[in-house]
Amino acid sequence: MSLENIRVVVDAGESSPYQADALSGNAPVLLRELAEQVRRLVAAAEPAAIDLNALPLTPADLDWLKATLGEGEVSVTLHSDGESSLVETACPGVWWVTHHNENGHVVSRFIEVAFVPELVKAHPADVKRGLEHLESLIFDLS
Amino acid sequence: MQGPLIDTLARRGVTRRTFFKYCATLASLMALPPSAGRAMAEAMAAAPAASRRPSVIWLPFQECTGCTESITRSHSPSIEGLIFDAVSLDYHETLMAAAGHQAEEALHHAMKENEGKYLLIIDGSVPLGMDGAYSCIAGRTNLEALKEAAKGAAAIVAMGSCAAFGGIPKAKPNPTGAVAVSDIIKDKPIINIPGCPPIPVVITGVLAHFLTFGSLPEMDKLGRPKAFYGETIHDRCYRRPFYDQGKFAKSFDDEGARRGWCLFELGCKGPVTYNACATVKWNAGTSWPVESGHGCLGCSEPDFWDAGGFYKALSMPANPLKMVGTAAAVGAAAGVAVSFANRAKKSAAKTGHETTTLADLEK
Amino acid sequence: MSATLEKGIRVLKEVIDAPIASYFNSCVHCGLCAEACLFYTETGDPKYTPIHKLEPLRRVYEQEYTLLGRLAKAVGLAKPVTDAELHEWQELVYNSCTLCGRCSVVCPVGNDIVYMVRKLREGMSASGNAPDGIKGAVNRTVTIGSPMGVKLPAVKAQMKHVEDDYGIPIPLDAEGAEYMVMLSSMEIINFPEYLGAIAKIMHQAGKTWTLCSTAFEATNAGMQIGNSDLARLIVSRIVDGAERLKVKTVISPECGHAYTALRWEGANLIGRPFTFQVKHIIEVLGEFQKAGLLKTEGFETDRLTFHDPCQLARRGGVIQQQRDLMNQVSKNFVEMPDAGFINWCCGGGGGASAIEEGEELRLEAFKKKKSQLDAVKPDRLVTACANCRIVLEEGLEHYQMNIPVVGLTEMIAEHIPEKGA
Amino acid sequence: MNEMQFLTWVRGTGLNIAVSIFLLGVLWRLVEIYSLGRKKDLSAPRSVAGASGWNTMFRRSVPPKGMGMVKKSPVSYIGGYVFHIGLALIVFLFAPHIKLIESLTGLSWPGLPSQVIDLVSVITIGAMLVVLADRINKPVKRYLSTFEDWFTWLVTFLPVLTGWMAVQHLLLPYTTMLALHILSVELLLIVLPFTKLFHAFTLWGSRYYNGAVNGHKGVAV
Repeated sequence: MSLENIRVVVDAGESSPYQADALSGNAPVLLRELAEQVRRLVAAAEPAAIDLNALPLTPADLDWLKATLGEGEVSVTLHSDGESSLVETACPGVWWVTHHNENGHVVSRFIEVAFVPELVKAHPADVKRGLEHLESLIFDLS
Repeated sequence: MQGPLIDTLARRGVTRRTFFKYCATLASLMALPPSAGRAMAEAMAAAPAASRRPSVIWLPFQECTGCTESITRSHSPSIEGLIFDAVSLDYHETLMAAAGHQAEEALHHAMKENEGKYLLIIDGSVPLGMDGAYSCIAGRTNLEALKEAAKGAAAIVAMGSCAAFGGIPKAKPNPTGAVAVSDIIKDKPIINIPGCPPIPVVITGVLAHFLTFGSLPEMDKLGRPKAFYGETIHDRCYRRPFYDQGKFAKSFDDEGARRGWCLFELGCKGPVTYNACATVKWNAGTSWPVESGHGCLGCSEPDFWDAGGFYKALSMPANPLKMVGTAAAVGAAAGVAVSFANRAKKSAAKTGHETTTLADLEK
Repeated sequence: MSATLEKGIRVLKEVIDAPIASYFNSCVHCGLCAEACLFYTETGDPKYTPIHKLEPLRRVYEQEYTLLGRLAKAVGLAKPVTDAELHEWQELVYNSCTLCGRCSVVCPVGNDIVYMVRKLREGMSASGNAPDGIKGAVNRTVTIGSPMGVKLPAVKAQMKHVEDDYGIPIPLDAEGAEYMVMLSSMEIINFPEYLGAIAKIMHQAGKTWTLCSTAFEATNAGMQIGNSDLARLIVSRIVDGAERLKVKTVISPECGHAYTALRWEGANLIGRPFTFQVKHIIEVLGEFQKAGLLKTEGFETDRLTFHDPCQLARRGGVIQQQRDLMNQVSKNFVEMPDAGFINWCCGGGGGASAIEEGEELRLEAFKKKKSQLDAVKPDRLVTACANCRIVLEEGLEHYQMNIPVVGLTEMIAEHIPEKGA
Repeated sequence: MNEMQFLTWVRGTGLNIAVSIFLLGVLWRLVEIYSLGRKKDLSAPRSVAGASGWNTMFRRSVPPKGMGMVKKSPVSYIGGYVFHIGLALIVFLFAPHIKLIESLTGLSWPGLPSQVIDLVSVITIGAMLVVLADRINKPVKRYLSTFEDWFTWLVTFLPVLTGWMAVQHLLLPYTTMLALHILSVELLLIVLPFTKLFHAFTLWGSRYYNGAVNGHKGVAV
């Protein structure tokens, strides 16, 4: 018997006994919370976020929330130690943020309330470094 | 979000965004509000130049270096290790280049320079047997070293189950007389990060918290950070529904095991083990013991080695019931003895019977 | 003048057996037996809870026959049973217990409580704590021959009356007769129709029968007081008589406890099986009925109901026969609620009717029977126990209920066609 | 002693002591009780179908027919049934309990889903509280009650309560609650042979005797 004969992966169907299609009823409340955060964003330009992993939400809750918030115009993908996606919802200013690690596992999930998520913006220091790089490119041309 | 740490990271190819993302995830794992992620990122990034970074002294006692392995061999050493770039790791035998007197000198220098401010990390238990002779460094027992180092520490991190609870060295019959750090040091804040080894992100999380807020995170009764040790493996286990349905693997290669049923009957200690394995997992979220088909050993709990055997279900007797046979025999013998006494008493009563006459009805 | 506490305890030690031990260990104090006891249901006083009536017996059992109890007794932790306590318990063990056995039927753990009361009475009587009324009855039975002081001449006078009235000879001491008929003194004094009824029935059935000059009294006050020695003395007269006359069957009269004493306790009292059978008159009538030997004519048309004597039905296993007999001679027989196996006692069984000071309680308990009767409103009440009959009559009179009580045997006999018809 | 040591102690030494005392007590008491024997009944038996000790052992598990007993004491009957059946379900059909029984006896059978056991536990706890209230309220029960009655109620109640609380993560950490649960069961085991709880064993003998004595007369009790 070779090593390959030993099954190490359990049957996916059997091993997902969670009731993925069951709503906990916790999701709709979040919409009110979001509305409050968006109001503050408009009034005081104060960004906020909701940590979805910290809340008792089922996969079905997340699906419901995502579908309800819809998809907006902007979608940002960050390639940094695993992919991160920052997708604007149909409500501008509300972003659906998912962080994956290098192996593609979701490590954290947030709903961010911001004009542009902080993570998307380039940092002045980085921009400065970019400028240096640009200048070196020009220097190479001459 | 600027500072020497970011530059160091940048030189290693870790971008600012990666760091930010890491901190956000760390905060989420620690059940801190999302804003804490940014706070942690900024605090760490703003850490001053090497000479003025918070000093960390890591003392290894009776240990196996597994805890160091855990953190240094984690999936992205640059990230998990970055925490150590935010601090000045002034003494760590395994990692430091210095040796012998030079190392000792570094240790004493750091302790003197940063008195009252440094963070002391201990891995391994402290042997008290034979006056502590079981484990000595530079001719001094671990006990002496611990007491000396603890004196000037701002806080102590007991890393791994040995430092936190005595761990495997303390397992019966505990030949070295091993004890936990908290058994010796009573006057300093101590945080326990048990596990054999502990989950890397727990270590970095605690360090990040200390750096960011200058304090240790909220702890449970056993001095463990609540964020990671707040719930049992069992309660967060993806196999929990099988437990509730009464579906159990009966052996490691039966149909139940292949279907991923609950491992309770195979001795899983998940129900009494507080740790974050089921949510954080190991090896970059690849898997964890139960997902790999083996029950939880309960390694982050005190005395897990002596908790009745890894392959015995929690509801089973921890030890063979040795007295039972004797007790049954004694019980039966007692019963028989009483029955003889009873028979004697009854027949005496019968023998003493005087036939009642009418007169005998009156007093 | 020699009854002592020590004697009582010694007798209790003698009679405590595995069933009693098992029963006391099984009791969970659920109190359900109270609901089955008419002395509790009619008074609402929890002291009448059947299992509570056995408290002294329980303590003797624990202190004498359990290791822990013995230890407790040895170190002085156990409360010993005292004479004063037994005296206090007299009311519970005699006045308020008719040995009806309802409690034994309901106990969920299966305790035969009446079995234990019977045993406790051994100790009560041996310690001199039996009620005077029953003592008197025992005294008369032993010295005169019957609890009511009836002697053979009185019986002979009765026989003469019956012979005159019915023209049927009453055999006395007829050796080899199939049946030896017993009487209860109440029948001799209060219900003389019984003997005539027997004569008519036997005559029609063509059976040989006899009375016995040395054993005509069936009742056994020795059993009621709970003294096996005296009960044996009394029952031995019957055994001797039956064996002397070589009869096949002894017929216990319309009396509940006489049946129990003779049918179930007799052989155990004398320590060997009987050489003859014992049957209650109702059983015999039932057999005659089945065999076609009991021919009657006409029917009672008024509303009749039947009171089951406890010792005959629940404690004796004779339940269907009396109903078949009722239906043979009655058109309008109705059952009371809780009839048959679960019937409520008249309130005077087990010797209770002989206790003068228990009368008030007895009448209080009679309210149960009253409510049963009120539910069916009969014109007459039929029964098959002379003691029940007396107690019922007293109760009915007290509550001013105009319901005559009749014996089943005499009622049957009234429907037997006159000789030659 | 920390929580894990406490748990390991109750699973090991504690269990050893408790099961030993239980077995010792049961054997001793059974021999002590039944060795007293009884006299042979010399009267001629009347044989009637259904009238025997064996019949009564089972028949007495339901209320007597036609006596209206359930109506007279509904709490005793309904509460009693609910908590006895509940206890039986919990003890014999909860998977971890089956595992314990298997490890002690080698016998095993399928269990019920833990949610069902959870529901049964809540119902059992409720029934036991109602039964307790009945003991306090009902004059007869209160009159008969001694320290032992209250004590054995508590000793029976604690395992159910602590077991349920452990599963529900109430009040104390699971490890501690589980240890307390096992400890309470051990207390129950130790106390059982020496209190009225021993009826669990003797009621079979009592019913047998009652059924046999009356069955001899042809009366099915």
